[in-house]
Amino acid sequence: MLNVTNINQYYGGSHILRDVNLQAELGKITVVLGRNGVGKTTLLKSLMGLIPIKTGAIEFNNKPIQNATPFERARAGIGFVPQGREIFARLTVEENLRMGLAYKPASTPIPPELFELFPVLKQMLQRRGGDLSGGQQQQLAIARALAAGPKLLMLDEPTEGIQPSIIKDIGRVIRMLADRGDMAIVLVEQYYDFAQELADHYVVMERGAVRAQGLGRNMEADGVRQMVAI
Amino acid sequence: MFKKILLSTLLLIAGSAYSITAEEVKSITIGETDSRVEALAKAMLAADDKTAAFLQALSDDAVKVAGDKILVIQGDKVVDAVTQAEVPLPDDAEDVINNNRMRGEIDSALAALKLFSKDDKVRAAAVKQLQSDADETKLPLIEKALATELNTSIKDQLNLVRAAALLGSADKSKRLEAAQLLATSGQANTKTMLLARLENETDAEVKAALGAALRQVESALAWGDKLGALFSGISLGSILLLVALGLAITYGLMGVINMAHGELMMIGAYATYVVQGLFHTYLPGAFDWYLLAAVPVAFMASALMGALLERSVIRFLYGRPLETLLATWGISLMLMQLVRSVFGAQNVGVENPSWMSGGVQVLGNLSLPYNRLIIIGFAIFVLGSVAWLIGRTRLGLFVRGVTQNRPIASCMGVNTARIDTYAFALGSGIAGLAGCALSQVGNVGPDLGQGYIVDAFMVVVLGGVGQLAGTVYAALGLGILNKFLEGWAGAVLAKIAVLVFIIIFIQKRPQGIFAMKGRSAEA
Amino acid sequence: MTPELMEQNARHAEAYRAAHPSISGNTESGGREAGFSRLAVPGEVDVTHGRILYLEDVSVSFDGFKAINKLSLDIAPGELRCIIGPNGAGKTTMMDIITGKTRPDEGRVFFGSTIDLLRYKESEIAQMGIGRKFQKPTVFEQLSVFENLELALKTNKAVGASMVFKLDSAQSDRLAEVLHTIHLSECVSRQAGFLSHGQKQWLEIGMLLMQDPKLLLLDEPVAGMTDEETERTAELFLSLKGKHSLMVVEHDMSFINTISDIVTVLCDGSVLAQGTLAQVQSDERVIEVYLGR
Amino acid sequence: MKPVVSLPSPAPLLSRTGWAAFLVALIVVCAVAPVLNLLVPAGSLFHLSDYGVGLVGRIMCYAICALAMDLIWGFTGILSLGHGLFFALGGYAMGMYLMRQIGLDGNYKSELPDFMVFLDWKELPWHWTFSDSFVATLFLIIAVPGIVAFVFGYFAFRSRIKGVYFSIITQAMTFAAMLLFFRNETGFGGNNGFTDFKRILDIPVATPSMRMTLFVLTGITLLGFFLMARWLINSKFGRVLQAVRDAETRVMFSGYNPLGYKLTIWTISAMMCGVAGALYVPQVGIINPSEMSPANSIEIAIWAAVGGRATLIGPILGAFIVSGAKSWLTVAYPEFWLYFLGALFIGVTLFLPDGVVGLVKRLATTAAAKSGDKA
Amino acid sequence: ADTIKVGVLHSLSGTMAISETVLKDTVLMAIDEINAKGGVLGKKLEPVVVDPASNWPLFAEKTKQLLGQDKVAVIFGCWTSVSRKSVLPVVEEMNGLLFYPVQYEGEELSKNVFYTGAAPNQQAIPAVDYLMSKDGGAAKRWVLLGTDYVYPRTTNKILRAYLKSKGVADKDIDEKYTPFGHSDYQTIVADIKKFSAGGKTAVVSTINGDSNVPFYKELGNAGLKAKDVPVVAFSVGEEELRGVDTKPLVGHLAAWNYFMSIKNPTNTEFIKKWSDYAKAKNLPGSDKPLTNDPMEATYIGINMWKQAVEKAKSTDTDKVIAAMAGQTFKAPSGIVSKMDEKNHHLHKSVFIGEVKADGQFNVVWKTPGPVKAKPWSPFIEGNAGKPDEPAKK
Ligand SMILES: Nc1ncnc2c1ncn2[C@@H]1O[C@H](COP(=O)(O)OP(=O)(O)OP(=O)(O)O)[C@@H](O)[C@H]1O
Ligand SMILES: Nc1ncnc2c1ncn2[C@@H]1O[C@H](COP(=O)(O)OP(=O)(O)OP(=O)(O)O)[C@@H](O)[C@H]1O
Ligand SMILES: NC(N)=O
Ligand SMILES: [Mg+2]
Ligand SMILES: [Mg+2]
Repeated sequence: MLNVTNINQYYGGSHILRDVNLQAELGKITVVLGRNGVGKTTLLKSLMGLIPIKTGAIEFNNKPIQNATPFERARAGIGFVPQGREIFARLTVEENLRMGLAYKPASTPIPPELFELFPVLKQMLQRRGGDLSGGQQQQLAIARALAAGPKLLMLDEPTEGIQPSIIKDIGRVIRMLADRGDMAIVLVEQYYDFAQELADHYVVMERGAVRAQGLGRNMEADGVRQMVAI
Repeated sequence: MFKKILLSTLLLIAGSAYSITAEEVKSITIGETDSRVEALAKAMLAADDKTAAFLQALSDDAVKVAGDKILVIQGDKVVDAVTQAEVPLPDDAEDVINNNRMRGEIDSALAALKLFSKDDKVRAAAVKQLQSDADETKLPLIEKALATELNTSIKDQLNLVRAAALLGSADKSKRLEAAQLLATSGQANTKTMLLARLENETDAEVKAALGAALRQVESALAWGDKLGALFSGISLGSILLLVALGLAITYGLMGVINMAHGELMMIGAYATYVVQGLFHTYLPGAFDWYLLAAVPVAFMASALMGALLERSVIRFLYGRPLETLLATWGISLMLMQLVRSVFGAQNVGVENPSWMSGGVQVLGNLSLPYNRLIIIGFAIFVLGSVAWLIGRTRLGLFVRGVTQNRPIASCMGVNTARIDTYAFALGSGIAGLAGCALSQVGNVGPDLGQGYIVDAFMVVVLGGVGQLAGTVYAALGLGILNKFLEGWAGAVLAKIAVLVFIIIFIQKRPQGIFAMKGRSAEA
Repeated sequence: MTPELMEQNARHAEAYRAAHPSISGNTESGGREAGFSRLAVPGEVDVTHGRILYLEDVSVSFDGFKAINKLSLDIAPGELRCIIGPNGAGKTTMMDIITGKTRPDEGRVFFGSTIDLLRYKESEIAQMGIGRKFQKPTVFEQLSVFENLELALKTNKAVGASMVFKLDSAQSDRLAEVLHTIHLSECVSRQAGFLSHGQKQWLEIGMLLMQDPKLLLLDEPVAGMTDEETERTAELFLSLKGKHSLMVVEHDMSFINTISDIVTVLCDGSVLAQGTLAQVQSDERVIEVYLGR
Repeated sequence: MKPVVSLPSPAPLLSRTGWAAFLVALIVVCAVAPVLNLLVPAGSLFHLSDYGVGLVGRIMCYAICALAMDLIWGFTGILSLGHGLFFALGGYAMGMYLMRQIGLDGNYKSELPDFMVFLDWKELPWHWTFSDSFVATLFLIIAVPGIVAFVFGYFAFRSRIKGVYFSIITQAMTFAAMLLFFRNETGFGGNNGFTDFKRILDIPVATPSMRMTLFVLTGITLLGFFLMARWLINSKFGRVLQAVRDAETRVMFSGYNPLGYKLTIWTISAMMCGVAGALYVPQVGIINPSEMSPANSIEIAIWAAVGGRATLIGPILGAFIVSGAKSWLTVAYPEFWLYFLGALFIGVTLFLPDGVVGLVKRLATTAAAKSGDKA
Repeated sequence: ADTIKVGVLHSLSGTMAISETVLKDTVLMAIDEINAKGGVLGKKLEPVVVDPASNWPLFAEKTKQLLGQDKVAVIFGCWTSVSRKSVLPVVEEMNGLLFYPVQYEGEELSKNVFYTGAAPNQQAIPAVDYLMSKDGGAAKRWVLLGTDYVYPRTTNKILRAYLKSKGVADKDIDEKYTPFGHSDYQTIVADIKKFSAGGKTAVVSTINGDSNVPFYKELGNAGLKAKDVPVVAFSVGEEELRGVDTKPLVGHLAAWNYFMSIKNPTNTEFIKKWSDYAKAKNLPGSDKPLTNDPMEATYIGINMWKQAVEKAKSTDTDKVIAAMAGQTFKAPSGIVSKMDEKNHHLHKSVFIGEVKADGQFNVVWKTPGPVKAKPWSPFIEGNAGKPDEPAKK
């Protein structure tokens, strides 16, 4: 589904991503771990096209997309939950969700499952996104990314600031989406237990490079916990 | 309107020979004003349709003098006023010059003659004309007209005229009657007449009656004044609204401190001028409707210019609002100079179509000019369209989304570049519409925009940036406040007071009338 | 308030506490009124009745939505209080109220027994010794890490003083120490805006440490940190406890588990439950609304 | 435990090259220019014409305004669209004194300024009370803009008026003042303002040496203000200002009251403009309300932006570049100069986001990187 | 040098460009004409055009530059009084020569300036006289309406004194001002209407610049007819009416010393020259070339200067000033215009014109002959006994 080869990324003079390789498959969850500042967010932003990569290739659905604009990538079926929520503060919850449907026909309804998943959004449909509490905003951001039914879902620390019961729900949802088999998922996560529980594959990053990767069930055995700790 | 009808009726009779003598024609046309007036009065004693036709020609500036010949222009023909023979126009033919006094005399003479027209409208206009210069000499005429008049509303008016004429009568009872009659007239000039009479009146009883009449008239006038002030406030508000609406999009929503907004209005106004010129040349018959064609053209002209600016300059500046101030300032300088190079530094003339000139008389002293009424309607129309576009359509949603968070909107699949261009073009197009409207009330010149840009920003900011409803309240509020203050403090102090008001108001509401509250405001 | 005065008061308070060991953080105060007859001493937080922060019947609503509903809560000096609760329970709003950002519709908020916080502005509240870390990290993006910390430093913050301010050696030692604590020693001159999310979190905590407040309000301090860093943060907080009072809002239960004494559960704008973590974790209502099954 | 962390040492007021450049500037202003103007004969290639002196003198006044604007906009993030008012107030304060110095040499040979005679005023209005004293005038030049700014700023900052809201009310402020000063009743000469000055301190203004004195004075003031601004910005005070610009809430929660900081820099900035205005008036020979027109204030912001915000030297350069270009172009291309100027503004924003100084810095770093590569 | 430099100091941008641009072109036209005839003293004239951009201090600076750097022999320039006041100290100090072509408020007399526009007694007073006459409508009440600056204020002050001397009471005079660029005249027009209900009223308008169009548009739409309430303007000429639909304004008046519609051979030639020039240079608006009073004043000015230079056989300022006294020139207005021997102002005929539907003016009244300017109006206190010539330096 997604095939990333040797991408390099810079901020001004500093080298942030170094020859990163990454794959994501339909029905599988790929978890990216790493300490603060190793470049996880940068990686996702590069995949989304928000920052153009210097070198390397990104293939999605067997097509190269490294030169596509973010909206072309979104239309190709990549959904993104950015770090720090980034909801549209002055749009209502409903409008935020409609933005998630931007490239669908205007008449497309907001999928009702979203409200089953995040009931609070239904209650607050007319409230401005910016007025929601942090956790509510995070839920909204996930719902927004799901609204259009992407083929690849990328989540940047989606559990940040969310209450435990909903984290569990989110975990269940991610699992369920993966198990349906029509979506590939890339999950950036710091919350180790959560990550381990979901990972089909894992990737550990360090200083902008991939330090280790493997199967999710081997995470503990491969010593991933220690890798992210040091 | 009525002039046209009048003209056609007059043209019918114009074919026949004039009964007024050559001498009369000459002495009415040439000479010192005093002697001309005298001659006119004399001719009126035996006036008929022919006299009327000649006077009408005089009044229409269609009479020329060549040597000792008096010529009348009738469409393409030139005829000798006396012999009615068609003659070529001599090179040395000069216009007859009527000064205001002469014009007044001719018009009231014409009015007197028209009192017996078959057309109700012509008669009504004639009566109205007589109102302003009724005196006892016209009394026989008025009585004669009264005797034959059947239309009740004209008759009422005639009675007022008669009363006005009687006001100067030597007969006390007539004066009393006149005073009572005049009390019901809400006309401003009635007040003049009553005042003038009051000054000369010696009889106590009449004086009292005059005083009472005056009070009644004055209170009727006071109403007109109040409503008039309110109307001008609303009208000014509607202009401010039009001027600010485009800015509410480019600045309020998109965050571009668009100093070239005024120049985009100017482009709309010049587009209107160009359309007017095209109609003049190619569609003179439909000239009156040029404005309808100008509206979409003005919109498109400014919208295209806006799109061009957005693509070439503005798009590099999103997220750097203060930089947009600098760049758009540069753009505004260039656009102004461009217009100077193309159209010249002077103002250009944009005419009101005939259906926009004049106004409806609501009260004696309150007439609402059509151009203002139409602009108010136009402002409401534009406002409605913008509100619908922004609040109810996907384009509006995308515009708001994109302007709040451009990268994330693009991650949602929105083609942000295109939306930006559309939005900026839309805001610019609305500026063009404002310019089109302004061309009907103000001047069209390279500086047009400069005069409104400060006001436009005040309105948007006072309303609360990004708040369409606030913009509406601010525009109307400022308009009415300004006009209310102007009424008793004069234009200069009123303007200062309004500015001070804005400063103080913002202290109370640091985010404008419709402040966004809560966290979302900070985000 | 001059720095001398502040220090003097701090010393005074410490001496007082040393001399009266009986006045510990666990004293049940019997309400703020216990200290009612005392005079307010400027710059000094009167904690003699055993409470450093005291909220009583506080309510606030936004456009009719009651975000905080008759909330009452108090914290003892030196206590580390954990606050948990569902998203939207009102935790952040409560902090907004304490720090003067939001005015409550009703209720009372006292710092110590004499300082009515509702009467002060944000900056005054901060100067009195309440520091806050925001849920979304907020640092001075265009200044360097060093300058961020320097600005936070506890000194006289009046205009005139800041014009002539010079870092003395004690202060620079303190700065270096904090830099070390927050793992940003290598980024001293880096512009704060270029830090990663987690680094900004740390920087903000560092600024709080520089401020040396009596009461720290921490809104989700470990969000976005790795487990290891979470542990380090926990250690840090535990070391602060006693000298400072802390109020920590978190959703990370293992983190709460490491640091907590008493946990307060907020829900729908008021206290749902309070007790040790074990106690609240077994509370059915807490499981229902917050922890999940 | 004493961790080893190398803390950046506090920046010096000026670097060595900085001091050197400063000295050169000082010498040029105080020695070279006077010599070239007064001592080199008019025909010589090196002669600095009176016109040149006047032009540079005037631009230096603008540069002070740009510097003042930079303090409030560049460093504190508060865009003022009303600085022209402070400039004009300083100018008017000076102008009143100059009007009084005309004495009996006016058209109407009266103690009163001509326009007052003309308006049938029998005595000086109250606000002219101290205008005959030079010392009082010096005080007023600073105090009037200062007080106006302080009062306005106090209320505005207290109400937490921010961003464009602030910008717009400053614009309203200067616009209202302009209309007020236009009125003859206000007592400042209406639209004509003050002109036809004769003397300062009883010395004729229209002499080469007086012109040079004013020039040197302006240059020294500019350099002095530059040092002052530099000092302010390098102090912690300056950093708080920048912090206010980045995250005002954080500043408050760090225990600073932004009101005091904003108000201080705002007032200082206004006073600087006042001084600039006072120096400007005797050099150009006129002060009238058009100085308060909103466009003039916008222009001040533009100088700062063109040169490079938050750099101190940038705005000074910006004032020179923009005004210099304007002066030259209005003669060289009287019909087209607005195209050039407009293009300059657009070009700077598009290609030099950090202004001219940003460009210089960028070039310098690339050059350094290149030479580094070689080494 | 084999050319004589002539400075042209008119705003080509900013608010005054609207009025001043044509004056620049008029000077250039006259220079072309003079050069075509062999120049002055055998030398060609070389125009130095600068743009002071409607910025008053810039006027002074540009003057310094023209006189100091470019060494021009004479400057033609300025429109607003404030620009002239700004330039004045510079021309005096540098002993330059300025020709100022616009009607103004007087109260000034400088050795270095020649005023070729009207002083108040050459425009305002005759206009008021006319309106008080029977032909003018025998006005009893007066609205003095102007833009809030010195020229209107002064003019109105003089007029008020004059009207009072004619027995008009204060309550019958209403003085009103609007700010520069004022664009909404609804209230003002309504007020005029109201005021005029108290007796035969005339309006004297000293509205300047951009405000005229909205004012006249409002007047037209509010139905205030010239024969009811005539408006006489001192700053509205052919060029200003270009931007207005004049049909509703027929009969309103303007007082000037020149109208384009004046019929005489000199004027016909002048108009033709201008049209040809405008067409040849493809000036904007050349499809409808218009001439107006300040253009005529400019034209007279430059020609008289040429004659004076030839008489003095030098461009030396003092010699030219001396030679200017008593110069005459056959003016397009139809008279032989004479520079006063002493007071640096032209003797001018005054014309009152009524607006015609085509934007031109019908001359309805004129003074029997040229009127000598009184820069120091006797209606202003303290002016009595002022010398009628510039003070010697
Ligand atoms: N705009 C920027 N300019 C320069 N450097 C940046 C910028 N944004 C991030 N960085 C740097 O790039 C590195 C990677 O940042 P990134 O945000 O990708 O980290 P991360 O792995 O997502 O960290 P976290 O877990 O804290 O979110 C960090 O060292 C950060 O300081
Ligand atoms: N300005 C506002 N307008 C409307 N509703 C608001 C506003 N501020 C807060 N709220 C609402 O008040 C409630 C409490 O918000 P708060 O941010 O305090 O929650 P929280 O406990 O901090 O949640 P989280 O754990 O998700 O951060 C939420 O439902 C939120 O939507
Ligand atoms: N002199 C004038 N019209 O300002
Ligand atoms: Mg990250
Ligand atoms: Mg929260």
